[in-house]
Amino acid sequence: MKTIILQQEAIDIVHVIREAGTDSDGAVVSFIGRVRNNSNGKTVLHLEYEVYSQMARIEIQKVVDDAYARWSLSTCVVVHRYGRIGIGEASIVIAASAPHRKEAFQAVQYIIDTVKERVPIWKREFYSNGSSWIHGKD
Amino acid sequence: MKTIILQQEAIDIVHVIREAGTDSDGAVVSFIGRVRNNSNGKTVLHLEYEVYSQMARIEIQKVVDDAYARWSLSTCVVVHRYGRIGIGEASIVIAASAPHRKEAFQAVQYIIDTVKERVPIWKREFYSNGSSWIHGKD
Amino acid sequence: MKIRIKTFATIREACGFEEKELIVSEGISVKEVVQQLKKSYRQLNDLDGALLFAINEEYCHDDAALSDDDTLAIFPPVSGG
Amino acid sequence: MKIRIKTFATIREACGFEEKELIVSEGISVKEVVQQLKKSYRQLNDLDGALLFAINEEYCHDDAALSDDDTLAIFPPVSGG
Repeated sequence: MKTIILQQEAIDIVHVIREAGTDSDGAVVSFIGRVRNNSNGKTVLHLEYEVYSQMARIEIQKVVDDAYARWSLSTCVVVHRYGRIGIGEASIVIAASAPHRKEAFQAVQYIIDTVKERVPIWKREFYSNGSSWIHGKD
Repeated sequence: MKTIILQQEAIDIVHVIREAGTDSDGAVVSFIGRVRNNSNGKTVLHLEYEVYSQMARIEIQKVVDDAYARWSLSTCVVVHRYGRIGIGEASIVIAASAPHRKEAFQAVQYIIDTVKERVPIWKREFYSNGSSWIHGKD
Repeated sequence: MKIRIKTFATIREACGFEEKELIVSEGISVKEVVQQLKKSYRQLNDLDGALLFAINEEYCHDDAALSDDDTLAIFPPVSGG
Repeated sequence: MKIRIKTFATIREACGFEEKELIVSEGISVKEVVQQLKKSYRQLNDLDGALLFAINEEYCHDDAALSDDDTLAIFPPVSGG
């Protein structure tokens, strides 16, 4: 089961993690990407993510398909949020399940690394005295 | 913040994952170990974990302390359940947060690998026609 | 022929539009479209860092040729996750 | 001197007790305690696989010496997680 969601609303982390896992899975690994209160020494007030929705969905699907081709996953859920996101809130939640843990760990790491490399979403950090677009990997 | 819990009741996964993460953390990685419905080709009905409580608590604490010494973690929660556990239920939940994801991933993998190696807990699988103790790593 | 341009993030701000239709010559390349845009939207010249391109939601190189009714997206290196 | 023996999993089943007090000679080693136990609890001899030991909740080798009032735990390879 592959689930890919792009949404503006807060991510229901509990729901995402509950979605992952079948009775033959021994492992569910999840990654929550959170908005940090600092970046390169500056205090961050909030973030805004801009997204090229149609293409982002296609690219996330490709990343998940690649992960399925490389590891024997049973379920995988990727939810990426866009728009304004506050400190401590989740910008992305990934959960994958597999019979054995090694595969689930590798798959989730691969998915977050690859999402950050190629999914068309851009982050803008807001500070007390302005904002800046972040280009490329952090 | 380090939290270590051994309990007989079902693990409140949501609570564990919510406990992890501070405003300066960009990543929360979690691992849920679940009871599988099969093992070495046999259908498993449920498991029972026996635990040497006092020592298990000390050993999990050592594993978490080691992880803190190796990676810059902000929070880490490890909950291990014992007693009878049904298919699909969690036997262990680990969640760790860090400013950056690489550390959180490495720490959680290290913790589950090391818990399986040295924490005095023993698994017994129950089948329709008997049961067997599992010795050593799966 | 007619193509649609979509821009994002810093490119959107430099161009001042999110989406625009453009009449271009048959078989024009991505690179040529960008050169053409740089004349009208001077701030595009100031953007450091590589530009990325996608035709119809698929990444492409700047020597890719466009067809009628294509959508060309132009954007800076991504930073999601 | 007096020590306490704790057993777990297959070792507990082989011995038929979870916990027991034993009077032993001063400075006895873990290995010697096990040899002694194997005489009373024959099923211990049948257990394949390594035994693990802990004195006062700390892993130890089988040549470790016990002190008065120590707790010696004897168990098979662990399988938690």
